[in-house]
Amino acid sequence: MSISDELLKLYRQMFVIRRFEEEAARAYAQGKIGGFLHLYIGQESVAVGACAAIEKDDYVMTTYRDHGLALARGMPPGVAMAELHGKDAGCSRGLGGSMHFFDPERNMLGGWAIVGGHLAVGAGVAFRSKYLDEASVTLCFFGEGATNIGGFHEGLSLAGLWKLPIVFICENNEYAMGTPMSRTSPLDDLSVKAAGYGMLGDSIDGHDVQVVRDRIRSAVGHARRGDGPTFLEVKTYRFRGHSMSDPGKYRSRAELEEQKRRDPLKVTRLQLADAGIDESALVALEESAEQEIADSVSFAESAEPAREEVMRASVYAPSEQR
Amino acid sequence: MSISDELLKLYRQMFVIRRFEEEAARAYAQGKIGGFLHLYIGQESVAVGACAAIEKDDYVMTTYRDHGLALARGMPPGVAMAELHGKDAGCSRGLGGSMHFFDPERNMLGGWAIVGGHLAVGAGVAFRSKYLDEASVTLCFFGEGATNIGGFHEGLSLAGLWKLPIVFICENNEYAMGTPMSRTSPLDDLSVKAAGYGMLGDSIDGHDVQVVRDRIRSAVGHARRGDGPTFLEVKTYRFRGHSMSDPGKYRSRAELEEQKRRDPLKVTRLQLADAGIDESALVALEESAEQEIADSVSFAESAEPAREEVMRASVYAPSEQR
Amino acid sequence: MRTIRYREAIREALLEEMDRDSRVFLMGEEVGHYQGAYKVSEGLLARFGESRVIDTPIAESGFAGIGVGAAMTGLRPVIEFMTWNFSFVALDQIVSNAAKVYQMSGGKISVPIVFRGPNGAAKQVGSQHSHSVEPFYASVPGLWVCAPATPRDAKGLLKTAIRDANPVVFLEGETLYNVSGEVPDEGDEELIPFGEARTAREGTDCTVVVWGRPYYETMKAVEAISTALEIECEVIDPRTVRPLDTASIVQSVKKTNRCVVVHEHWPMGGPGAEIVDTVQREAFDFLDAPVERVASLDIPMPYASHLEDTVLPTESRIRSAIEKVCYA
Amino acid sequence: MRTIRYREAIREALLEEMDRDSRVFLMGEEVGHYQGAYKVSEGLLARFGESRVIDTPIAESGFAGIGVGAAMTGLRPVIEFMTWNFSFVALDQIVSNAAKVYQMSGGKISVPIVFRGPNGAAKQVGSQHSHSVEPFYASVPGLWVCAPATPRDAKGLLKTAIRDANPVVFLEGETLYNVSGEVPDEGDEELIPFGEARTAREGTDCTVVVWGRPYYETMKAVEAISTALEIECEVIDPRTVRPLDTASIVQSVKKTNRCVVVHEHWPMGGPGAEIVDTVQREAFDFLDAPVERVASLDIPMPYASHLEDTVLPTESRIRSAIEKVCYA
Ligand SMILES: Cc1ncc(C[n+]2csc(CCOP(=O)(O)OP(=O)(O)O)c2C)c(N)n1
Ligand SMILES: Cc1ncc(C[n+]2csc(CCOP(=O)(O)OP(=O)(O)O)c2C)c(N)n1
Ligand SMILES: [Mg+2]
Ligand SMILES: [Mg+2]
Repeated sequence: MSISDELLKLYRQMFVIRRFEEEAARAYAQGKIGGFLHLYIGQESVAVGACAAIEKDDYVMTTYRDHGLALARGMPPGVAMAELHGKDAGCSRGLGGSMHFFDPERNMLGGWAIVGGHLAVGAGVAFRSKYLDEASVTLCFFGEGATNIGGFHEGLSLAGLWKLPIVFICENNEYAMGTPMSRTSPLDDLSVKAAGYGMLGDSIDGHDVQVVRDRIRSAVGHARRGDGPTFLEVKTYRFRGHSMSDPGKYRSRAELEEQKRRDPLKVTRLQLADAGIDESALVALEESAEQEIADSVSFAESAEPAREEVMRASVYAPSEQR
Repeated sequence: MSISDELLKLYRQMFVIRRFEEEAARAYAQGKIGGFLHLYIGQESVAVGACAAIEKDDYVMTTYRDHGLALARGMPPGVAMAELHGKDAGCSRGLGGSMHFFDPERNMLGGWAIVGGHLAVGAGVAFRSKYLDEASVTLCFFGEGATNIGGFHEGLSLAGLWKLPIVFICENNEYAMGTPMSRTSPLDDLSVKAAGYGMLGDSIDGHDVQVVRDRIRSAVGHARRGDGPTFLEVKTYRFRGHSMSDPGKYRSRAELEEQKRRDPLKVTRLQLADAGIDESALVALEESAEQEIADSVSFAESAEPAREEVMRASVYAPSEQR
Repeated sequence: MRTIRYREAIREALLEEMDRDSRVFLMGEEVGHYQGAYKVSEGLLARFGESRVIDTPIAESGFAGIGVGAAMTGLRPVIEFMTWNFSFVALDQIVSNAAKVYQMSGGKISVPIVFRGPNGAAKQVGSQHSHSVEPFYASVPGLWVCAPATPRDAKGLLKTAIRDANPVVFLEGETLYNVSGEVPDEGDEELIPFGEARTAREGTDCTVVVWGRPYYETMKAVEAISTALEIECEVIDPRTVRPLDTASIVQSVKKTNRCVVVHEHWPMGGPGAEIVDTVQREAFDFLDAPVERVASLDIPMPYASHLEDTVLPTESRIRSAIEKVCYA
Repeated sequence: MRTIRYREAIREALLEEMDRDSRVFLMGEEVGHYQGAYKVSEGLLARFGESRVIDTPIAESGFAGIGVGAAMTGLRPVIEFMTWNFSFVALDQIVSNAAKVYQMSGGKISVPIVFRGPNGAAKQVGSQHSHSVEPFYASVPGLWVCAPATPRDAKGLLKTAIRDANPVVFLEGETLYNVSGEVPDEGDEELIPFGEARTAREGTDCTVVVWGRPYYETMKAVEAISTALEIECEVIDPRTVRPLDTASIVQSVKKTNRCVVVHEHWPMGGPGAEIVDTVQREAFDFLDAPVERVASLDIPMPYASHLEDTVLPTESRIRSAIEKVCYA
């Protein structure tokens, strides 16, 4: 694939996520989606860049802000949208909802809603790779708000000690709900924490999908070679509220506008134009993506609701022959 | 007080702790003490040096290995020994036992048996000092084995963020039960962790009580001035098993003998001799300490057993007039 | 009497107690600048300042522990969990530390602390965010557990909780925050004692015990059944599940000879089963039918709205249970 | 049949299952080089090596989480808590993660994991180290909870637990480890299914339900009462408290018309109260007396030996309860 072909592909993925999230927001406003809805708008470059850096056998997992990662990993938008609509065709059969996207076929292992709760789980997935002597690497995403909690510490401690093949990707979008990082950490650069776990640490700008991809690729290589985990702070920003119920009063419109100038979609679109891709090609790509999202909405709306039998059968897994 | 007078006092305290622990071990072997018994033998310089660095209004708290700190803080040996014997005259009225020494009159706040569980509690005590604008500082002790657990991380994170007046004293005695630190941490120097919490960190040799006292004094000054906490690794060694049930097979006799050459009591006794204190004075001091310990044993043995009414009345505290 | 929302009742209790006693402070995620994730602490930061209304990082075990240390040394912390689901990462602080210090210090150090926040399901927030935590905390001696259903009880119990010398687990409810109800007028201070049930409705045919959110489903069910079948239920809300006012419950059952217990926590154990145990033991000769329980189904909470409705204790399940014990 | 200790029964189950399935590994504090804090895993490191018998730092939530991740992706972890008291810092991993993944992934990802270690009081280890955790974990759908009293049950249930596709909370006991009992001969593999009670003693006068450590006090009490008063108790050990074999218990009560439930966990709620709830509901017309319970006193465990004995369920308290329901 040529460089601009690959970049086009990444751009399309980011565009699909952006439009998916916008349609999800609309459906939420119409009451077709319930519960919490945490949008990934503004952060698309992180999941897309990360997924471009890994292989099919590698694993990914993240927080409740999980639509972008699932889509970047290849989940069909219809399946994702159906989950938000509480439908049986959803990736978690309508039982999980927005915060719990799972897609084991694509090694997308959730969708976790307890801050810090999945970091050790991610380390466990990486532990398995090591146990079975497989080459797969795990990417574990979380927000900067998770860096003060015990789960973060224990996940990183064990991964660092045992040199597990995992990359901890801290998406620093500057806020944890309404709280800016200046009020939750004495640090400016979170990657300083890595040394305390005997692992590599780095802090990068996340607005350029190629920068993200390249830096994560090298961290993945490090892990795959058995050299241990990396703690990577990726500086990003969310354009919407924490969830749909958050009006975002804690930041100024000026701040938001300023940030939007670095919108990762804009950044990449400009790079594509600079690389000689012409506007009509971009528009065509965007239109096909629009169509895909529109189809996902109709699919979700017309799908069958989540089923009570499935719910009842999903408390305990059947055990294999003893 | 002259320098050697003070050192004599510290030596006597260390000697009292050593002999207390030896008598406790004997009583345990005789079945007069039950439960877990974690001895402080070998680490006396840490608690004694630390308590020499603080004031009456300052607070101390530690793990289940708490006899040394309680005695260094001034708890009468008889009260401590009575607790081990499950007597009503014990510091926790026979309800707490070896692992839960409390002495609020001397600002000795336990005695905690969940690894990492008291670090945030210590931060809370320091929080109170700040809240009330009091000058008191908290010393919070724990083992090197506690540095991987979530409670450590959260306690240090909040203390660092809010610049609470506390000194975290990590007594690195090389083992957590039977596990040497080389198998639980990729680090050699734990003080590296401090930077991740935006606090001062240091690592010192703990066998010389004066070194301990002086370093902690400066950390306490830092905290008292409002400049925030320090994470201090104090390198020490325990001469006995983790608890009475541990035969200590995980280390060689040679290692133990080597370590005993740096026995803090020996180190200080030599310093006293060098400072011109003559042997007879030291022997006299040791004899008086022996007597104190012997008295503590008789006191404990003849004291009244812990009382059922006290036990029943210690589930809920009576509430003040509403 | 005035009518206010549950949210405001909690806020008033906090405000009054913080006004009354400078040792009381509020600490938790988003309690200050954000005014509370559910706007419970609206205005408190402006009134009391950052030293007493304290936003924390996401570190429940850390700030719960800070509360314990502060309480041991004389302050009176109110620790907010954004929801009680997040208390699980801090459970050790509550169960092993807060509940134990008084005992393990031989009664020398008390821990006057309140842990509070919304309990139970909200609406479609999924299995990790929908726990009813009574079975976890009510089993622990050393803790008190309050679960008020009405604004008046919420206010009066929270004031009592803040003045109590022991750790209190205070269970509110996201869907309760918007409920309106009467509370005493300003200046009429009311402290509701722990361990005193409230008789929400008098009746002669069946005792229904309920607390927290399903109180409202229950009230609907008993009115419907009164109209339809002339069965008159006596509804008893214990308000605190530890201590539990077993005397009032037993007394009522001795009158009605029938009993249904309704709760949102899962069926296995908890205060729900405890009440049944007490009733069958202390009113054995008075029971005309086995005691029935209506609980959430024994299933992790699903996301889809219609399935969530199936799992929660519904008006129709409550009604069926009452009919069953009344052989109606 | 051979006679071995409970400790060895656990060890044999681990060894056989690790031999059988290379996906099974053991992880926890001091399980390897130290051979287990209570010597349960003696020899396993030598046999299986460091890749399968894994010593951890003190980080229960971390290694419980590692287990969850490994189980989600096909391994079969056995996670040892040095004691169940230390599971409280990992409770969120067990309750919010292990118990939820299968459900929240829509049944796509199962979590075949065993969490095991000693439960309950040991001897004079104080209030932070003496928890009986059944009320915490048995309330949670998505978990199984085993609490074997005998070596045979311990071995057979642990083997079943390791092969089960779901998270299992496996409660052993420090004071049980030295208990001896019969187990099948080598080569006679026995898997004991979950949810099937064992009738430890047949009798016609009173059903006594008990699991875990107080099983032994109970057996002493029922023998004594048989000799002294010719009251013949039927002792039912459910062995697993989730799932709970209510059918066997109810069937027995229908025969004896009386029931006493004995457990070490605190009185409020838990499987103890749940069993009473079931019995009064399903055997209502058969009961000649209220169901009685014998539990630990509602008090944090004190250190002093004579007080600890007062708090735990004693033979004499069990005997009194049986006499009470038999009006003897
Ligand atoms: C243990 C825990 N505490 C609190 C919450 C509530 N909560 C959900 S998201 C969130 C903020 C997280 O911020 P951050 O980690 O920066 O991630 P972001 O939402 O910015 O992606 C909080 C406090 C939770 N889910 N889990
Ligand atoms: C959370 C928790 N896990 C496990 C234990 C059991 N335990 C008690 S002490 C100990 C070792 C602690 O070692 P370290 O922190 O180095 O302190 P030391 O005993 O050497 O003073 C362990 C594993 C515990 N008390 N708490
Ligand atoms: Mg963030
Ligand atoms: Mg140590």
